Amino acid sequence: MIYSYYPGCTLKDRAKQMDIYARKCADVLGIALKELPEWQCCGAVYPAASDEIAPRLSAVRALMNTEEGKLVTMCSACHHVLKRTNFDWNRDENFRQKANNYMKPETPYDGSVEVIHFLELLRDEIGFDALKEKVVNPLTGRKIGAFYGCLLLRPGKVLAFDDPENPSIIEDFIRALGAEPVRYPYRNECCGAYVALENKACAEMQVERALNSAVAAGCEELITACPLCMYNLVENATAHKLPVSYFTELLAEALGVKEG
Amino acid sequence: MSVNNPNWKPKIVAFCCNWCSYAGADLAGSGRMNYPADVKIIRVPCSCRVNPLFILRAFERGADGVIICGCHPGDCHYTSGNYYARRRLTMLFSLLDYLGIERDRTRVEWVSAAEGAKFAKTMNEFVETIYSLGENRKLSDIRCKKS
Amino acid sequence: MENSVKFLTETVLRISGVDPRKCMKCGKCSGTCPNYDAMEYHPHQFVSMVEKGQIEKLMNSDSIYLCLGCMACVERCPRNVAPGKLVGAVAQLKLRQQDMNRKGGNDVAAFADEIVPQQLLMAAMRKYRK
Amino acid sequence: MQKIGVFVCWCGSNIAGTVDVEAVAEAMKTVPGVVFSTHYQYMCSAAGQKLIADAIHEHHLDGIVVASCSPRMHENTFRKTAEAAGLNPYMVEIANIREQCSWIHKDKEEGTAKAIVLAKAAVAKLLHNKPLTAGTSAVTKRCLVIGGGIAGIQTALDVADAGYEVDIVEQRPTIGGRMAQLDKTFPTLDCSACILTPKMVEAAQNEKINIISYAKVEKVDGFVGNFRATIRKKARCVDETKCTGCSLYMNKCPSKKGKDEFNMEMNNRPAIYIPFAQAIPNVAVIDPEQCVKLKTGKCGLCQKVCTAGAIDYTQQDELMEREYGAIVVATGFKPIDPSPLNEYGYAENADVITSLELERLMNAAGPTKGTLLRPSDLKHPHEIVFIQCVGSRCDENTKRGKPYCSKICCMYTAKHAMLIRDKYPDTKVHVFYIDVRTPGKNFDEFYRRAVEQYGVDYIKGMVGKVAREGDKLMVRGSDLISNQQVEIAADLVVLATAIEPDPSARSIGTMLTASMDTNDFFTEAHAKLRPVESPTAGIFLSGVAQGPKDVPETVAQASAAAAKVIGLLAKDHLVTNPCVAGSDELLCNGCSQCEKVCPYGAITYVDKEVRGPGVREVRRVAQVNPAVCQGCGACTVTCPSGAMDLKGFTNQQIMAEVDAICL
Repeated sequence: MIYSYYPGCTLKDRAKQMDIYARKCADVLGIALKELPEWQCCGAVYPAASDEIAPRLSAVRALMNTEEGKLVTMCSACHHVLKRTNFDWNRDENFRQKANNYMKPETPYDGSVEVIHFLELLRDEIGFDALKEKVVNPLTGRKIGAFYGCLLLRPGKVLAFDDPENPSIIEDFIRALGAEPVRYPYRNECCGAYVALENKACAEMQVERALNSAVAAGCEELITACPLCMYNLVENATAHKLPVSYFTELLAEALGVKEG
Repeated sequence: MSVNNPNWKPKIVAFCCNWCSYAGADLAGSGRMNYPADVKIIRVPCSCRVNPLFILRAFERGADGVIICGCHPGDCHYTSGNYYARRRLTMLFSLLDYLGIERDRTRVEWVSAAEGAKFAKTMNEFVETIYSLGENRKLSDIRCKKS
Repeated sequence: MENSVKFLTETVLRISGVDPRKCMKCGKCSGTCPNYDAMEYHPHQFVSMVEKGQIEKLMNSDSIYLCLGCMACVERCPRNVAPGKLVGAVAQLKLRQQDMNRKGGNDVAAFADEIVPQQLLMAAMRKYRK
Repeated sequence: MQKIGVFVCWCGSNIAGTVDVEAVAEAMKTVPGVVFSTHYQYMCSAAGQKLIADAIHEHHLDGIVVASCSPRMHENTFRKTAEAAGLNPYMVEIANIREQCSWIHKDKEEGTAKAIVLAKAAVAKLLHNKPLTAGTSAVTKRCLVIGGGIAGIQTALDVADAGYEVDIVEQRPTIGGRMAQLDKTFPTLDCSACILTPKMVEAAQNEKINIISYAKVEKVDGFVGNFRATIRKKARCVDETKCTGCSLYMNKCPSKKGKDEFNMEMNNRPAIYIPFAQAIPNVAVIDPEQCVKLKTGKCGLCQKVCTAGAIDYTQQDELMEREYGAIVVATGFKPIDPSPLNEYGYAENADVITSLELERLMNAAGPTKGTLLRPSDLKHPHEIVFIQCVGSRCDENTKRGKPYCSKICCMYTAKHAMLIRDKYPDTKVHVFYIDVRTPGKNFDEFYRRAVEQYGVDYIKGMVGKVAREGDKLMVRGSDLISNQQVEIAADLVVLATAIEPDPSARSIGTMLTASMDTNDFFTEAHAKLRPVESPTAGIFLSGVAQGPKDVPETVAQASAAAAKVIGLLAKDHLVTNPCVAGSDELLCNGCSQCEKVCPYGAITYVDKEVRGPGVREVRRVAQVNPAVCQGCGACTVTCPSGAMDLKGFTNQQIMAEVDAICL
């Protein structure tokens, strides 16, 4: 299977591992991730105002350049921005018109691309049962908490990724790799990264709550799909500290392709 | 969209079943939910009482749009009347389409007795659609037109 | 740029797509807001103050920069009001005023170090300046 | 040429405010056929009706058009007026110029023009009206009550009291419904069982009442006065006539994994059980999902200990057909499942419970024998948080719950809080609320007692997150009055979940062709004036099936429904609707299409000698049974030869209306 792939800015640098491991795993799973040519940053935040057209244009370009029908994202934020922009494109005539006027594309984007997160690909296209079969190095005995954060889940109706109040996709993923998923109440709350630069204390407070919740429930390590969560959970941890890794790293470990 | 007459007001006939949609229209009224006066309602016991001939007659006599409202599927007071209506009208609409009457000039909508707001919304939308389509000239018997 | 109460209120309502009249004043948004204590005005106050046209007060408060953008209030609001979208819209309106950047490009760039992820810098660029 | 009179009603300012009634009356004078036209302030008043009667006499009218409110309001009034004045009641047409004109338009000119068109359409139709005579049909003097909760029981008792037979069909093995699960009732704090069980016994002992438990209505045919219902009585594998309710089997049954539905599934029960001590009928039932004998063929212990020989593993479902004159829907409610609103953590914390679960935890017959212990570790909770409006009052687009107020939650939460503070004074009780709604006799006083006398801490605001931390539940919410976000370390969290109609209601509504609203509550014939009747004749509404209610309201409505049933059953004959189909034998080609579409089987074909101009031969022609026809008109449209028509809504009449509207 060939999928178009949108790595996003951070996966080329600070979150390199997430990208590297994803590619290795894709090889094992028989998936071709075809990186979009000349992609640009997705914009990092979905604009707060519906009349902001320009901040969504690079996302539209990514969608327009997708040839495979499905565009795979790895980073929570890219997933969020691309999916919401795609949603807008198919529902907001005004946005579509203005974007087209601005970009003047030869053939305007027809709205047909489906944006999926790599986790959705694992769940819906490969299936966690099939994934389990491919595990050569089961992570038996490890108690792992999923940190969903906010961007992956909300707004639930637009992203349609999982139940925003009671998600299970990452837990099912952890279980497929042979480890024990640990559910804890703050797994779907915000890590506070967006204010980390402006107000470190606020970010620290969110991280403290999340880690406290995870530790109390018995998590020994956390995984995430978001470079912001990763940064924040590690850099702004105060009282509690837990090892945090990207979900692709865990996957690579279980599939036996982490090293080399 | 040739609206020659600037004072043109559309003529819209709404067939409403007695049990759901007519009651829904009453509810829209008691809730003071506005919709244009161009809509005139004819009460029928059930949407299945709407003979395709009534609709043809309406267009012949100069109607610009015809809407048929009935109980939601499964909720028909007479158990199955709305299913008959749905089947018959689907056939009729494709015939009308063939005759050159735009598909949007006819509509079927399910409105329950509790859905006053839906009734008003439906009528507002429908009238707007008819305005955008303009005056209907197909089928209409010119002898019937007031000059 | 025009600054009348009417203009500001209408703009916020338009660009946020929020209808504050749907609010039933239950306080769910403020009960769920993870950054409540840091904010001068809380999510439910954004809703009622926008409805009353007190946009300038909100624009001049640091609360608009303290919203985490996590959408917990948007997801959990029982009335589909989406208070978080109002916070974002007021912040956006502030940026559109002349010389109202929270931080300049160089200020944001100064945050760059070996660890801060690019997307956070990018987000800051978007959130703090025009 | 007919002589038609037109009567335009002002309805005070309701019509006259946006319709120039005088102009309408004036315009109607020029319409062919109209010989008299006038307007009056309140046409439905005694004086207005007299005005109509006088005009009928004076102008020898043979038909009248009343331009007024909806025919759903006053068509009958004016038909009676006409009849009293010697006119056939079906020579009356109503032009709806209130609900469908004056109330929806603001512009007077536009309203007036439309009113004239509507009145003209009514005249056009009336010109084709024919006098109709209503027939009669017999009434089966028996009533079916669907649902055996307090609503169904009360209706049955009242109907039986008037001397009519009543069947109660209850889907569970016992009657009693939700009220049987309650511990105490507000605002008097009566013990719920103490006031309910005597009613249950009374129903069981009343010889006019037949309780058909563990059963469901599968099919209903017919019409008011003449319904025929098929009832499936599920196999309980216990002979009701033999079982003594001894419960000897209880300890013998090896299967212990059945969930105790009566205790909200908080504990297990054996495969053979009686739901609760006061169950009626006091007869055991075997759960086929859990019974070892039924699943594997090996066991039979209960049969061995049963001295009455009541156990019969081979029992089959039984289908019974019964005839009824009236049907009462008393299907009740259930609390919604709050799991999707998982910020409250119901799905993953045993100590987050619903209010109905709390009722069972506080009840002496409940899983903890009435001692308030929290489910996870059976410890006494010392700090309890109640959360109101869970899944109520939600915008429909959020998909987070119901758009309506569930009405009973404010009061039962005050009750719970008060009872807990009374019994366990060392327990702190907090209530997060949006509004406290107490419109009922002694309700607000009751709530104030909870606050002032029992010190219940009411916090205005909602909860955003419930998170387990160790053995505490951290409840974070807003306190809007003190403008703070608060966090409470609770031992138990109780959710006042919204109530919704019992899941069986939807299929019953479809079966009865009784209309329902978008929330699956049954719709009443008129929201103010006919609140216990369905628009479908012969169907009556009792209890929460119609909308959220507390016990006293339910009982009041149940008795009201009974009064309506009695009024119906007291009649020997009902006047039938004369607006039925009829076939023109000369035109009928004998194709049988109409017979196939008739939902009532009202059309039969007979070989008959047909006589007409130049015709005299035996033909196969359609015949409509006017007592069975309900007048939907499906046959009229399906008839290829145009032989079938519907009285009161003939092709000619409707065409005339179309013409009048379009021209």
